[in-house]
Amino acid sequence: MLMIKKLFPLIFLVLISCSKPTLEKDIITIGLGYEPESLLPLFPLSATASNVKSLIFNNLLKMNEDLVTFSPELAKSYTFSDDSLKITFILNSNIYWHDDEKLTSNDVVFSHNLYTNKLVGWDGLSYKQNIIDVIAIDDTTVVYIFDNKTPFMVMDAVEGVILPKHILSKVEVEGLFQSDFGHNPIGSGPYKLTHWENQQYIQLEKHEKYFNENKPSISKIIFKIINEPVMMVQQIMNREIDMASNIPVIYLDKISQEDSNLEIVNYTGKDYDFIGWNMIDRVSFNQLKDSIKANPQTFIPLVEPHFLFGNKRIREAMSLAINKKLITEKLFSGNADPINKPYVLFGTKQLNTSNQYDISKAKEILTEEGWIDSDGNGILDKNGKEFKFTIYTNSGNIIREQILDILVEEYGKIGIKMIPQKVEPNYLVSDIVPNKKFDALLLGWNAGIKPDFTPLFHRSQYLHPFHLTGFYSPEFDDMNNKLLQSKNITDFNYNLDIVLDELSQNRPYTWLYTKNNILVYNKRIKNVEPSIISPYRYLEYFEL
Amino acid sequence: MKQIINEIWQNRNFKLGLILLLLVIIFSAILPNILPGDPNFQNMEKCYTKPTSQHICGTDNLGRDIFLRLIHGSGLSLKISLTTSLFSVLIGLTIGFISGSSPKSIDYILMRMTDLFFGFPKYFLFILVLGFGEFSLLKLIIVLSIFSWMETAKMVRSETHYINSSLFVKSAICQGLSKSNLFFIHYLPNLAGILISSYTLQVSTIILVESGISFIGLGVQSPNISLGTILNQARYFPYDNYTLIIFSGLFILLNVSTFHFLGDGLKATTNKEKFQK
Amino acid sequence: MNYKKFIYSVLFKLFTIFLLILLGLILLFILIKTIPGSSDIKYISTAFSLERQQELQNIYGSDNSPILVQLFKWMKNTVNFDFGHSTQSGLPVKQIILSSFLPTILLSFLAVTWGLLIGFPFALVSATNPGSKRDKFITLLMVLSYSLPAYWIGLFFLQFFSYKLNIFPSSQLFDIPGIYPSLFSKFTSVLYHLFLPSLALGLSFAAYFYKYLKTKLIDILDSEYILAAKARGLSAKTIILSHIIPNLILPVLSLFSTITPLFFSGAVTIEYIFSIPGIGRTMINAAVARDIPLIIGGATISFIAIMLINTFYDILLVIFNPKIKTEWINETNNK
Amino acid sequence: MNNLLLNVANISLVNRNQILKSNQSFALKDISFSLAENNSISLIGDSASGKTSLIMALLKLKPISSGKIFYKGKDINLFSKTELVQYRRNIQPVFQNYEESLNPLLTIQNNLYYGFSNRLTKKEKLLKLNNLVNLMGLNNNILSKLPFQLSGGEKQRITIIRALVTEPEMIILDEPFSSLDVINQEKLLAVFQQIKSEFKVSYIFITHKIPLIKYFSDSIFSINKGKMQKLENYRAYENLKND
Repeated sequence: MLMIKKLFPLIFLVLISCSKPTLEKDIITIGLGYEPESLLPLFPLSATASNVKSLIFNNLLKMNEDLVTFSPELAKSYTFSDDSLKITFILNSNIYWHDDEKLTSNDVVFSHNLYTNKLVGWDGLSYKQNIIDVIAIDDTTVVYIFDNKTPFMVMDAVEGVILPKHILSKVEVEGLFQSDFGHNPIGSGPYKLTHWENQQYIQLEKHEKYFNENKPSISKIIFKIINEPVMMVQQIMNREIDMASNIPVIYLDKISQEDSNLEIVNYTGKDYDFIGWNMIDRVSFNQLKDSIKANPQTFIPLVEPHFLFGNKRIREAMSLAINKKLITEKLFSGNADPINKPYVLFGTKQLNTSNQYDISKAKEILTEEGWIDSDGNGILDKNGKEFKFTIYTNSGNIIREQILDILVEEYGKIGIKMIPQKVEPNYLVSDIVPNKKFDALLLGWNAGIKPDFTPLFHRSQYLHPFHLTGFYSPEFDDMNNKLLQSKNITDFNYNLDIVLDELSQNRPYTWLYTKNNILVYNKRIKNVEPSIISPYRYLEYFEL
Repeated sequence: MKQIINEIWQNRNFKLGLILLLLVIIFSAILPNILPGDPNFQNMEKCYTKPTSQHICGTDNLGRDIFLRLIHGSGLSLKISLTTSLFSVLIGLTIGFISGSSPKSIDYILMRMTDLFFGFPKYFLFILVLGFGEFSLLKLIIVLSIFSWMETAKMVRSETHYINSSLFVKSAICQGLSKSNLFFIHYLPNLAGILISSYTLQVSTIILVESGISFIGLGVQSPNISLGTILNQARYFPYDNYTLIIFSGLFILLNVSTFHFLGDGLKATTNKEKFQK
Repeated sequence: MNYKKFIYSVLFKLFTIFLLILLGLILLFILIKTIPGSSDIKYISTAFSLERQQELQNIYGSDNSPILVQLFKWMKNTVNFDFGHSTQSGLPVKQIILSSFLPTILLSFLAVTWGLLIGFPFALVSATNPGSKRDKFITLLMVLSYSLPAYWIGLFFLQFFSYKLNIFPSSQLFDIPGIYPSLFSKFTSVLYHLFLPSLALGLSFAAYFYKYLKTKLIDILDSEYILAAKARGLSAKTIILSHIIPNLILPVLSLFSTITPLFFSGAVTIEYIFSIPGIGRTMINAAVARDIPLIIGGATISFIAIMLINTFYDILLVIFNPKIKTEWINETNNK
Repeated sequence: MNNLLLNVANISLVNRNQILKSNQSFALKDISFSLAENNSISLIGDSASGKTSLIMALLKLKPISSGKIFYKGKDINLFSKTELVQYRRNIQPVFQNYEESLNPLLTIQNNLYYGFSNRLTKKEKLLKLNNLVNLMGLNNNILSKLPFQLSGGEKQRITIIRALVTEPEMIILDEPFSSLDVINQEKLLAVFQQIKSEFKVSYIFITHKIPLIKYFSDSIFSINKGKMQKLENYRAYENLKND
């Protein structure tokens, strides 16, 4: 006892004397909200993981911020053939992998073959569908051969980072996911992974043989995994980290007021949230799906509409009853914009951010459609059926959970009973959505660089889990086909507008908002320029 | 009977528990029913306010009244733990009694089963079962009770052994009482003390476990409120605002300590009774 | 003592433990089967869309064998310690789980140390002066620390010591790698980072230890050898060191065997709050990402570890206590 | 000679707790005796001589290691369940430790009530109960009391009543006079005699108070360390002890 009494202050002193880490010269520490699950580019990665991945690997070309043009990266130049069906890429000659092997056109061909291998199941496969073949002419020349002429040929060719043949060819395709390449990646990018401490840190170091003459000036980058947003705030204000991207908006005021050394930048994000309405009757859908298995085309018109949301007017009323402004202002402190149609990054970028909130009109529509509270229990009813529906969202998203809380209130005001359910995402995708067990869904999509609504709304994808709502409109399908067949960018933009208008008229979704990304960083870092593609996209140009 | 009640009444812990129980009943059973207002009502103009006369515990991240949420949440937490404990005590009684009144081989098997359940990493199995599929209160209650009956079973078993050897049971057997009569007339009344005290102690444990599971997001789901889910929100509070953490702590403290005191008091008296024999 | 019979009973004990583990594994398997879609997901990343997953399932082939065959396969894999690969990261489950055991065990070990450091002196004071004001005060204090869940204490510590006063780190197990001159400084850094979490957990252990040790101590203090020692005029320190503590070894050992499960899964909430990369945090993350192989592997490995550790405690208990040895042998013979 | 009621042939009972010791000890060893209807026997023995084990063995509450017990010529080990119940109802024990013989949480009425045959109506049961209480010289209001409110003597008499409610053919009395003064012993003896004549019961009377044996002694046995011996008269026991 006595000994412990004497020892205790000593132990305590030792503990306290561990000085807090201060920011070091030449090292940038970046807070990550989640640990990257893997850095293997072949498999679907979370946004966090692919941001880190982008520092380790390179594409052939780098997409510019306008999302249309490209600048050189691994390839120093590219040329179209005369018939516009071939693109020839000339690679830089001094590219080395992190293990000092030389990167050649064989690696490019190898990577393409991996990406298109059915066994891999790469989720960007649709990019490569137009490519017939990739041929290595010599060590630095690669030719991509295309089937059709589209505005997106370069984008299709350069999608997907280049992977090292000399390492991955030794691994069987089936075992790729389980190989340790995902945790010991060898890339050609400006930084190489040197240390990965489970759920703690990922440490990257400068790649000395990086091909670019502007070699990164910062020698070490440490990604620190901080699961709690509040901790992130605390650590960035304590100078334990230099940069953080998922700071809860409620802290932004506090940060800008209290800490003049921190800079907050606000830049456009890629994702948007929406409510998807189930437009078809579950029972009839499942019966028909089982009985007419062969061809969805034949039974789509036979499926009965949902008793509530099969009606376009009701969907309109449901949209009108949501105060999007309240959500964007309160939950995001204005760092999000209400949207009223699908969010696209490409082409027509101007958003219609008006807040179409009109609760009395919503009520009017519902009354016109025959929904009134005849038994006086506060819930609307029609033909003895109550206006009651279940909305699902994925668990683990605080904002969506809060939105559900808000919606319960708002719909309650006009006599609609909404039952919120949180389930984990894969249960949603594997059971609830394919069997149409929901009435409504609160989810978010990541707007692709190339706008394509086929998986979400086209009838050919009717049974695909991403085709959430059972939306079916022959007019839309025609417009969509026209969009995909556009020969050039102006044509594409024109058709895109028509498609967007058609969708916003039909309201299979109620589009809620698109949120801005926020990056907070210490002003000691210069040249910070976050990009819609990744906040660390230009990290190699950062300076201290 | 009077003597036993007297004895229980004289236990300080029990008396304290009773007084606290009064508070618990007021806060968790009466107030939620008489106080107007919806615990989920949001006033986005007033988020994170500190205690005022209007919101005596302040408001949370969606401008909801914390006090209203706490009394409703504490009500649900109590409902869950009261039912769960009931199930778990029933399971414990069944297993313990069968084990205590069966031949040694069955007794041995059942007791090793109990050890097995003791050995399961409870929280991981909660994660395994509750982390998937839709949430329902029933599922939560069933899972909680399946993994909390063991202590009751052990106590019931040893008490059953004690009753087995008592002469009144031997006499009753000689009088040809049927097994069910024997159980209801002789065993159950004598097990009652243990059952009640382990029930109350169980309630306090289950409140803690349930709030822990809800806290990590696997238990009660919104719009249902439990003390754990409320406390979970504290993680998003600005860190100079202690209202939520303090008040929800007080509520958990009140609920748990009430049943702890009651159970402790009951346990002490039932034990004493045994010594007197 | 009858040496042969003792060995026989130990073997019998080990055999029962083996059967129990087997039974536990079957129960676990049944639980796993209640998870929707658990048999479909093998080594295919759950980040894929369902359609892609199904395509891959068709390519790789899915498990449609009868349930008993599946059970047998699962048992076989478990015996071989093969739990498959995480569907999130592709790493072997075994590797992830074993690497996250270390922080948890360290945390729990520190917490138990705190629990004993706080619980034992309090129990001693209460047991030597039952009914005194000090006793009442300590009892009240311990009821408080029992009634406040560890995660509440943790949250409070975090808000006050980390956020407000900023004297303790709020997350991570140690500071940035590469800046440590020696292993020792890394170790102290770990201790520093685990200070608040282990104290929060330790306080709730302390209440439990206190209650248990108090009753045991009262028993010991009432015993005749203590009275005799007092009569011989031994000092309080000598009595504690030479009479009380040796007699506490057995109760403390059996106390430890009851908290073994907590060693693994009791720290879940604390790991969750303080972002400690332990087994609990790993399991929660796995649940969020629906990483079924990881969850199953985590639960199974912990279960087996708990059973083995408890057996170890049992054998220790027997070595320290001849009385239990006879009971054991009796038990064996009566079978 | 009356019909043979109980015939005990060479029963032994091994002490379970000491199974480890290589030399097995017997709680009972090779005990034989028989009892005819409306007859009584006395067993003399010190405490821990195996008396309680014998009672347990007779009632089949403890399994015997060897030997057989015949009831009306039938081996009790071969009894069906209902036969066993009937057998036990016919042989009622009155334990020495009357404090523990009553369920402390039930009223006296409930302690006694459940022993009656199911064929009786509730009214009949209560009537019989009252008669028995009066027979034992107790007040009727005792029925609504709890065991702890009763004096020792009252409790003892209640246990005797309980033995009578099943209308047994035989009662095993284990030290029935242990806590009574001489006057009450006389009274109780009278009651036993009355019961014997009224209900036609046999007694197995276990005691170490030798002077009382004469009242119950169609034959006398001594029991010591699990072994049994037939005595000519009770004086023989004195001699035995002095040996």
